[in-house]
Amino acid sequence: MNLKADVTPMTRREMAQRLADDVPEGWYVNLGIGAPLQVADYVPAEREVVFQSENGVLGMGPAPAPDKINRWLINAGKQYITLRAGGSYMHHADSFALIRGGHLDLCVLGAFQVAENGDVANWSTSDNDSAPAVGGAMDLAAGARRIWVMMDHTTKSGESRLVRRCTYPLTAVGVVKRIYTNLAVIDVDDAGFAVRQMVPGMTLDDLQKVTDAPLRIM
Amino acid sequence: MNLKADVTPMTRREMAQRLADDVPEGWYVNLGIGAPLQVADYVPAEREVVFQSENGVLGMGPAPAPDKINRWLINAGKQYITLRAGGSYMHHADSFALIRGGHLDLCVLGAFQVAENGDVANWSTSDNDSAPAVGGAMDLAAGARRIWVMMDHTTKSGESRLVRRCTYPLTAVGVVKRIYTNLAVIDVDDAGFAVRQMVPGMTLDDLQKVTDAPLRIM
Amino acid sequence: MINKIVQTMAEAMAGIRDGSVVLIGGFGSIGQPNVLIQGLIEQGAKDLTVVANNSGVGHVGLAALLETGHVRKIVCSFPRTADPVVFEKLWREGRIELECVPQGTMAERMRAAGAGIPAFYTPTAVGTKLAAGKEEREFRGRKYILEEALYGDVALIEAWQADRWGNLTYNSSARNFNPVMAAAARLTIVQSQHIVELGALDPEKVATPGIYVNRVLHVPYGEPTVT
Amino acid sequence: MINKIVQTMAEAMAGIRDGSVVLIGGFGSIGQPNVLIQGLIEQGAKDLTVVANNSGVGHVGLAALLETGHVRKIVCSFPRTADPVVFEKLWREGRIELECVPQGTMAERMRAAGAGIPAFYTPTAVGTKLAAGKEEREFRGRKYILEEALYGDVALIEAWQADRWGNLTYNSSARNFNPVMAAAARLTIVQSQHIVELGALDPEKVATPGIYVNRVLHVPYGEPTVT
Repeated sequence: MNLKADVTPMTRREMAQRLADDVPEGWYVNLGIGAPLQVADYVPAEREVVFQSENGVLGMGPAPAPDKINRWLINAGKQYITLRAGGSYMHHADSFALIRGGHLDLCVLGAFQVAENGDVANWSTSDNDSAPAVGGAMDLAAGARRIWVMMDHTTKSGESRLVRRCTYPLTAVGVVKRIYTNLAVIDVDDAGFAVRQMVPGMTLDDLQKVTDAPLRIM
Repeated sequence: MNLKADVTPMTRREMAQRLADDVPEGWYVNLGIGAPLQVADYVPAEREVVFQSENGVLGMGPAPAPDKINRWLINAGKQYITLRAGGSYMHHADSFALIRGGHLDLCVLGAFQVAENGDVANWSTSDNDSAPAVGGAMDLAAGARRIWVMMDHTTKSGESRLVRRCTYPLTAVGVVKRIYTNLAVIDVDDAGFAVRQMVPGMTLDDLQKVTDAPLRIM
Repeated sequence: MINKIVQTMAEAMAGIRDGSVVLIGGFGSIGQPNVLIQGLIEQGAKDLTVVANNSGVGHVGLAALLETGHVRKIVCSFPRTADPVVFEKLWREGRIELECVPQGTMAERMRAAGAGIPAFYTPTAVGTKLAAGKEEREFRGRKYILEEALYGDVALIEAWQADRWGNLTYNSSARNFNPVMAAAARLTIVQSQHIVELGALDPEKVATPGIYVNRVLHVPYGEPTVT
Repeated sequence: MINKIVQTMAEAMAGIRDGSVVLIGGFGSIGQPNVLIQGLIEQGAKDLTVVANNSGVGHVGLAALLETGHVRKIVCSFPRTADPVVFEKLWREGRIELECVPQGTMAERMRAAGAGIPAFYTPTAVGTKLAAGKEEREFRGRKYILEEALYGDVALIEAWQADRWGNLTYNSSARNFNPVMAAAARLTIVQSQHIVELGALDPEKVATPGIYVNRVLHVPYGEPTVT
């Protein structure tokens, strides 16, 4: 990805922080395994957002101090976590009933590709690669009220992750509402990709050069 | 119903006791509203049978002493009950998942009619009578591993309740395995009604005279 | 701060519209949110479809809602109770519509609504007149019928304890339909006997997590008097 | 007296047959009944189909069951874990069959099995390759696919507390698939950290009622060491 010298892409942590700014108090949120989990670090404690982990934890809190670990309490990324006051446990069928039933205000997913029609591919980069492993991604993508994707704008080799149509196996069809990349915040609506915000120094033309699908300003 | 002078039909309580004799320790049992509920009184405390009530009570105990009533604890017949040690509560969807899922060893139903093919009619005596009210009868009849019916052998006017085909609206199709009447204990198998036991003094001919469908001795 | 506790009945009932599908918890009178039902009568929404296991006892609670003419249709498993005078009268006069649903099917249809399942197959009612017009299908050699999810616009719930996030516990068999309905409705309104501090409820024991609850009104009414 | 507590692993594993569908609780290693899995290896049933969320970590527990050649097929949502060496090797060598199922669909298919629901419609996986060959149907303008119940012959469960009726509680997120699987199998075998007196468990807090449990073995193994 060749960018002008005065444009600095956001780091993962900056992306997480930028996304966290858009999460209002009172939302119920599932954060995908990996980078999206960092979003929780940027929601201040006084802004109450309830984080869910699909392995049956509602009201997930931050990582415990090393001497306070409950070894039976992990998140979907299999990291030790804490439970906030007001949190509760449920079994897997109840947890995914909650997810599938449209009760989460938001799920933040990582992704390989998002298409201008809202399709998302985030679980497999090939049809024949290795053992397919989907986890809870398809349930979350189909079930939450809003899907926001957090991902780099391009692959390491510079290919756009915002595409006209996904080439990787789909996770869900037409569900993504917004994308937070290291270069921009982009809504997905009936007309395709609409840019809400870009990193300082970036122009729409610059952004279009590293994006396969057409962009417009909101 | 005209019976020989030396034949005494069983009372409701005797029927309940007779049925209770056949319930082994360890069974999970739902007792239908009304007369079947009396079965619980004849299972001795040392023979542990777990009674379920479809309003979310597993491990129902006997009626409480008047000064020990928990006013939030009732059975499906809306009588105050107790919970035995080892009992637990669940919500209605879980309760009927338990029922529908084939986890009850036995459900004892009252009935208007049982047919020789195992059909049972126990919820309505006409198609146009008053507001239809089925409650949990259809779920229990379709869900429990065994359905036993406890009912008088004939109506008050002497019509047989054991019939070739039910004339009342059905509760479930082909589910009844055994019938405890005030005159006999009768199995329902692929060949129809098979008499296991009759009250003292009763012969198969006598019983056949008050029974529409053909009977045979086991 | 998330605070679902409301101070007035008017706040609790705000926005309920004519024609709503209202899920009402309880089995008989146990777990039935009678104070909220009274609030709904006063709020005035009309032409309601009510989903409840029974059709009301005497002239209070659900019976009062029917008697005051707010209900067009009731979906229930057992409209006959000990004293169903109001429903019976309306029904005989043709002033209320009844959909009689087997109790477990009713519970499962609402569980499906809350769980994002639009329809499922069930063995209950196969071969009976309550299966009339329903799709029948065989799986593993047994017959089942198709039932669709039953969604609520509003649920009225009675709880034992609630915190400001809307986490709930129930008392004994008063649990019944309440957790199922809380999850099946878009707007879930709770009357709770007790309000407790956030963190006071055992996380292993919460029967309805707050995600299914929108508003909680403190109603310490004491013991139910009829079953 | 009902007493589901067994004293030996041999009693716990009695009767498990070759070709069984074995549901194994846990999410990663948390809530995974590793001691029962070791017992199953020793019991020797072969040609098993295992249903579990993951495919085992390192060389213990589920990974050991795979490595010792007892498993023909695994149904799971996420065969890749931190250290899935055993599964990956078997998979590459074509020595194990994999059915990859979305996690929520897997949970709901087992919930359906326990609940007497032979099949249901779900929005998960619509339009993806995991929907290939599945019936698609529209309800209220949205597309869904049909999924069938997933029944177990045996379930291996890890619990925190158990009583002689088989009532269970779990510890925190170790609950996960365990209650769902306990209800979905014909023969449910539990390893429990603690055995308590009948009546010691709060009836509002029992997460798996004993009706879903056949045998309980006391296994006070302490803390799980890997996640």
